[in-house]
Amino acid sequence: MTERKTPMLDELEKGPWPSFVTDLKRAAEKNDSVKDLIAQLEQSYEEKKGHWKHGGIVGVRGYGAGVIGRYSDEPEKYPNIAEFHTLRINSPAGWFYDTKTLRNVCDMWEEHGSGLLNLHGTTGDIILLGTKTNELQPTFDAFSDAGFDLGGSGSGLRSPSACCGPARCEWACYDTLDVCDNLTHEYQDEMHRPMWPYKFKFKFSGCPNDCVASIARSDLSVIGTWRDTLRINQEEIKNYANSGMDIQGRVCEKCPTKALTFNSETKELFVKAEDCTRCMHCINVLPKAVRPGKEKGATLMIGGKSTILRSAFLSWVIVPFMPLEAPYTELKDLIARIWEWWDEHGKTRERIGELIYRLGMGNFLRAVDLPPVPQMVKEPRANPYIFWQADEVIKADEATK
Amino acid sequence: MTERKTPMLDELEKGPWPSFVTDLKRAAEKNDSVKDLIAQLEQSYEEKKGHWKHGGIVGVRGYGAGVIGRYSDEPEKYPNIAEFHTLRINSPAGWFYDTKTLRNVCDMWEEHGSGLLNLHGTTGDIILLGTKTNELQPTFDAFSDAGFDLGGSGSGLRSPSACCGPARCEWACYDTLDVCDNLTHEYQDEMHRPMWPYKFKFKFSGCPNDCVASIARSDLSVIGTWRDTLRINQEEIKNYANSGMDIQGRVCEKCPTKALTFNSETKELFVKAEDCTRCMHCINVLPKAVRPGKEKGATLMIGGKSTILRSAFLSWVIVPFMPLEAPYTELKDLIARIWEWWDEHGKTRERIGELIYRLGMGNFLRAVDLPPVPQMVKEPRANPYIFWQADEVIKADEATK
Amino acid sequence: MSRTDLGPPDYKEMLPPVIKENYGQWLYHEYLKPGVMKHVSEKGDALYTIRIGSPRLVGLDTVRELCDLADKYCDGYLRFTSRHNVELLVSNEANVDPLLAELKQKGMPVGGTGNSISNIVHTQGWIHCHTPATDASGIVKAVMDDLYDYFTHDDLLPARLRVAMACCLNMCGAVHCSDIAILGIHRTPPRIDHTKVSKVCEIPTVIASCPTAAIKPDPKNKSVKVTEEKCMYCGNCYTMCPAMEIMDPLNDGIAILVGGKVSNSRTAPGFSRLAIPFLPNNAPRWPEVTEAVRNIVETWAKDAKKGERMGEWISRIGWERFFDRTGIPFTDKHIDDYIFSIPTFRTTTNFKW
Amino acid sequence: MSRTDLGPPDYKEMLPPVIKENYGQWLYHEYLKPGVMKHVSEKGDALYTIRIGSPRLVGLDTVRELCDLADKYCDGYLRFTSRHNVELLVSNEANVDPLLAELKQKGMPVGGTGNSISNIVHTQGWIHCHTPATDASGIVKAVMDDLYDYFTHDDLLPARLRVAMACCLNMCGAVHCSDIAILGIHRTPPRIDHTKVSKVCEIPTVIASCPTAAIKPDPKNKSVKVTEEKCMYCGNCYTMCPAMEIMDPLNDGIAILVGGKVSNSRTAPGFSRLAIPFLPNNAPRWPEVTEAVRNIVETWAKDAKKGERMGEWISRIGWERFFDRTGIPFTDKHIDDYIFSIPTFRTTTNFKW
Repeated sequence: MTERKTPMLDELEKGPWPSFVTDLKRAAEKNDSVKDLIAQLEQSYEEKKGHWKHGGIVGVRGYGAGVIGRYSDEPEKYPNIAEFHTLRINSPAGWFYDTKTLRNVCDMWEEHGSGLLNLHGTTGDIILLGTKTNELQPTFDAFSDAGFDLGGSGSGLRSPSACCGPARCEWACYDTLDVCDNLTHEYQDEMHRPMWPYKFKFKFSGCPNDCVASIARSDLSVIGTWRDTLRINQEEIKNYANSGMDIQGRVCEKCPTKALTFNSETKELFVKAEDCTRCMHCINVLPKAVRPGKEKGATLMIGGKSTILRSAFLSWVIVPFMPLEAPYTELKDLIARIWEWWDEHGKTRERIGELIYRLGMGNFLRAVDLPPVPQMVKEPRANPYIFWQADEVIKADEATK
Repeated sequence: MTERKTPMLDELEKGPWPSFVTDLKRAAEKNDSVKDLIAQLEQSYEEKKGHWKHGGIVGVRGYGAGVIGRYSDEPEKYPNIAEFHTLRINSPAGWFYDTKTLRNVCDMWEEHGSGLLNLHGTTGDIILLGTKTNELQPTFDAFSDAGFDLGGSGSGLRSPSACCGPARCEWACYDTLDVCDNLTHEYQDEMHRPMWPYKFKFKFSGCPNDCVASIARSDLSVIGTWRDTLRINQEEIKNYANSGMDIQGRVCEKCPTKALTFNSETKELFVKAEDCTRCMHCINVLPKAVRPGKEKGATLMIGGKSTILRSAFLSWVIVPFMPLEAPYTELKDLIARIWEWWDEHGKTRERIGELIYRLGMGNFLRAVDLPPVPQMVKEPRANPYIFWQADEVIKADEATK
Repeated sequence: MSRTDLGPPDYKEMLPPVIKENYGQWLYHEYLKPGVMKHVSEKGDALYTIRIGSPRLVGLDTVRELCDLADKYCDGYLRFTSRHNVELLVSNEANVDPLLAELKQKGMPVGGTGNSISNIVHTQGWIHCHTPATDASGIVKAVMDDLYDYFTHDDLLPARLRVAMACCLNMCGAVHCSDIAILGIHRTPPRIDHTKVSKVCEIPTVIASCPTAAIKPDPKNKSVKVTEEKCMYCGNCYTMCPAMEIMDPLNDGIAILVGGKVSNSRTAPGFSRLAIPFLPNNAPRWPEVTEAVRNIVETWAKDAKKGERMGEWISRIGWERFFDRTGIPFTDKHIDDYIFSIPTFRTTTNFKW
Repeated sequence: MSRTDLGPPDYKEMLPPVIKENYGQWLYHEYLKPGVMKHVSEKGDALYTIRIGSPRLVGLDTVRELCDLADKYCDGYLRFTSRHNVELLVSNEANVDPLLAELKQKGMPVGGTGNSISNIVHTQGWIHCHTPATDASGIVKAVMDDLYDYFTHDDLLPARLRVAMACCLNMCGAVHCSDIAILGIHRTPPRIDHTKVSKVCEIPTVIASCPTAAIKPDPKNKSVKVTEEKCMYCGNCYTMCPAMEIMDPLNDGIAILVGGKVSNSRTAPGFSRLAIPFLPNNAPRWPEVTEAVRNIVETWAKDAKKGERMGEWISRIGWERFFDRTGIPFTDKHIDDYIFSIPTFRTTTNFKW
């Protein structure tokens, strides 16, 4: 094969930010598929158009998910990427690695694929980017032997992900890594053999800062919180004040419910616990002095998703507080009820949030046996279009009995 | 007829608030239809059920509106209200009356009807409550001779109404009474011969306090505003301050955009004009000291309506500022374009706001030739589902020319 | 033959002289006492307004009595407000106190200005409407009797209080943007008279009238059928078709919505939102309704900051606190499930326990 | 035969000893300098984290280089973040400066903490997606080159800045809740290959896939037809049916949305909202996009108060001022016309000129 010029992509080797083009070129030195990939990408840059065909169904034995078929739409021109499939490898919770494991990933992927990968895909998987159909099973076998498994794809559970949680964060209100790992192992079948109306995502954030965007990007968002009061270390408050921090201006005045009072004489900070909505602002600004309370757990929220189809939804509250201790029975029981209702009523490509939108929160809550609480809404309905249930009204024939 | 007992209604003669039952009983002394009305109402109170049949079509010559047919569903029991129709009489703008006129109304209604009326109906008409079919034309003739006319009903323009405006309010930013009167006369045909998809309401408020609920209750809301700066009388500010008014707390801190500054030394109040959103709060609290600016006009808003069918809408901005001087040509031209589009595209019982909801503001603005401005929205769209117009994209066949 | 399309009488001819002379030249106003306003013009002229509550539904005796008062004290001028109040327009200051004295003697309530409840805007109810779920005038009378002191005083409430009442889900009147809305509601699907449908109704129109697509053709009966679990009892079909009776004495009742307003002052106008989904139709004095309204008003009066309207108070303390403090139970009924439900859901962990 | 349903590797086995020993016992953290965090446990142990930007799409050489660094300075431990950053986990304080020196020498950017731009979350684009309207990695590279100083410094911006990029209207990734979202968009209806539709697509599914009901059956062609004025180019039909090509090099391009966030800090999470409806697809460096992003960032940086994220700033000044100050034209495109449009309309007279 003659060396192909890539004047457009070359432009993307300039500038201080690490260049994916440089990585592509280095990978191409060892792998012909990457050479074709670069050439096809240069063509996309010239034509302003993608050159991947709509996927075909490929996979590995026993799985219905985890592999995304990908084929060049000019296979004669780019024979080495005629097949260039993706494997999704379920990453360890929190994306912590030791180098032995990571080097092993490299070695395996060097042997079986393009040597290109995403660390990580937006859902959190290790994305192995590009191999041939007949390499899929050997790749899986190697990764499986090394202790890895495929992630989710299609209309099933997608690979759950978690923030670093108690491993490195003082704000984690529950063990995000353990819940993520536990549930991922529990729901292997739901991940690997898609059988639902559409995809379903879990994301686990240890506190309302929500570093894994759980509220925006997961159907069931599990976000750490606490049931009692902020813990304030008055010594450290004094230190902040003495070091010049404007506690009144930067903390109290920005408190959304004005729950904080700073005594500038004594340099003490007070919280009116019943007004605090645990937004993390004071904690974020004064990490040495203010901490979450002690009675910890999570708020469960439902429905988060991106725009397709019926608009983007942010997840909304369905359980204001649930303590989360292994084996997470209460959580798993609720998940089972949610999935059962969705599976029964959801239309094709209807996310759980869209189904609730279509059938109403009342029906959802009755089906999954959750009590309605005002924390579920920003505000109650403005219309009087209430659906009354049969047992709430008097039937004419009963009345005449 | 034997005297009928009304123990339930009698209960409503108790208590300090003026009793409609007392008024009914006094009217019944002179009018047999009111006797039947009281008896039927007592029955409704006993049975918890209305006893009016669905209206039939009744009216006066040359009109398709202004009369609401009403028939008792027990005409044999209540023969004097077998027919008990309503006439809507268009009230003078601002509901100002001299007693000569009002006494004349009384005399005419005593002759032709039940003697019961609403002052006024929620839309603003004088509601003449109850007469027989054969009295409709004579009633109308009498009122017409006295200088009155019918109001609107059905799928046409409803009687416009206005706040008291410059007649008694220092905050009126345009002549609400004159615009209301002028447009009502201009659109007599649209009021009296309904021919639209559904009703259409105008309400004219002189300032953003919106005393006639224009934003909530009219399809086209015309709300006074000003284009320049608040006028502040510093002497009166001093008087307020000296009399103990907490200007900082009650005015500045409640200013929604923090556009006001009070100098507690000099007792002067300053406004940052570019931040003021003209919400009226400071004017409401300090009426002697703060006034609207001098460059006055109105904000036009569209779509306000109650809940039926597709939820209640509050009107939204379509023209941030329009000066309003007789003969109101710019306003009338715009109204003509709005009605034309609605008439062409609206479905049966689809209010203008619902039509815009269905077809989109872009289509509406193009049709009525209004420029899009950010004042029209609280926030821009969150979805990327933009409808591109044919002249905004390149057609494949053009590109290859 | 009478003239048509004459339009309304000329408002200019019915303005009192002090208004004609100062039209557009008013400078400021002040509240002298509850129900008494003084407007002062740039020329220094003054107009005194005495605001009186009225039942809206009046007989000729009452109107003539008002005319007598206007003739005696107001040179024959008066006006009405959009909230069914009567305003006596006094240009001679010396007439104010005698007028107030006569009103007091007659038992006519003066008030409704400033931080008070104004008159209740309302609809017809059983007296003259064909789809009511309850009466309007009766409930208004009962509630205004109960809240009478809040009309005649302007120092008992944190801010103004606007109450409205509509007798069915159509929500006629401004009830959807009131501090407190009292609303008649139906709760059961229409009962179809199949023998009448094809005679008195246009079936495609009836089907199209349903906002939730609950009505389907029933060709066997030459009628329509209703998917009951989709029906939310709006009665739009009944308006189109009298053969679909929506009134149901066993189940019709009252809902209470709170926290709306139309003024742009400080905060944007907003809708009233459901507080109590159902109260029974206990004519003639609806004690459950008057008690519920009083509870909400007094909880607000006790808890709100000066100047805070109902909705501003709720917005500051949060709906979770509103339900706590009023003791009103929160139910699935409160959670919106109509077209714009999603934007009402709590999409944040920021809430109160 | 290999084992199935093994699940992911045990995270516990890959935690560095300092984390194992202090798991759940961290007390506080601080930023030592841009990209360098120190976490201190209740026991007094400390962990130093060095955050490095990465292009996300990497080859094995880069991963092995990271492993080399982790072996040399971090006892062989590292992690990745949800925003494609690499974090080197240093338990020996003495290793921090030498590591930083080596990273500098290698040209690896250290930063992304505190008031800085973090790495751009992004999708595949032309490199591996079948429906992209643009490339993702290329635009991210161009933008991050342009905003490089905002990554490596934490004192140039009022607050943190989260940028995300998705290559089509599906908005994969968290772009819908970002301070700035860069979004590939299609702008023309699908081009239907009628000869293929019946062979490769299930027609009822295709029809059902359209959220605006723009697709109807075309029995004559055994295919479907698209009501073009109803189509908003989401490409959902193409996902269901490869015979409905949605990519259009003549018209595909970029939209910019701003002001979203996911954190609950201070204010509730919210969506990014349309700022610029269309910018051309000028590969390889998309100068219009980098300039537009820089303009928004710098207008915000200049105008916002300390601690104000993009959306908080816009919320304070109002969208009318946002368009003024950035000089971005407001168009009909900005006004929502999808399902939840009504709640985005300005239903108050409270706005700025």
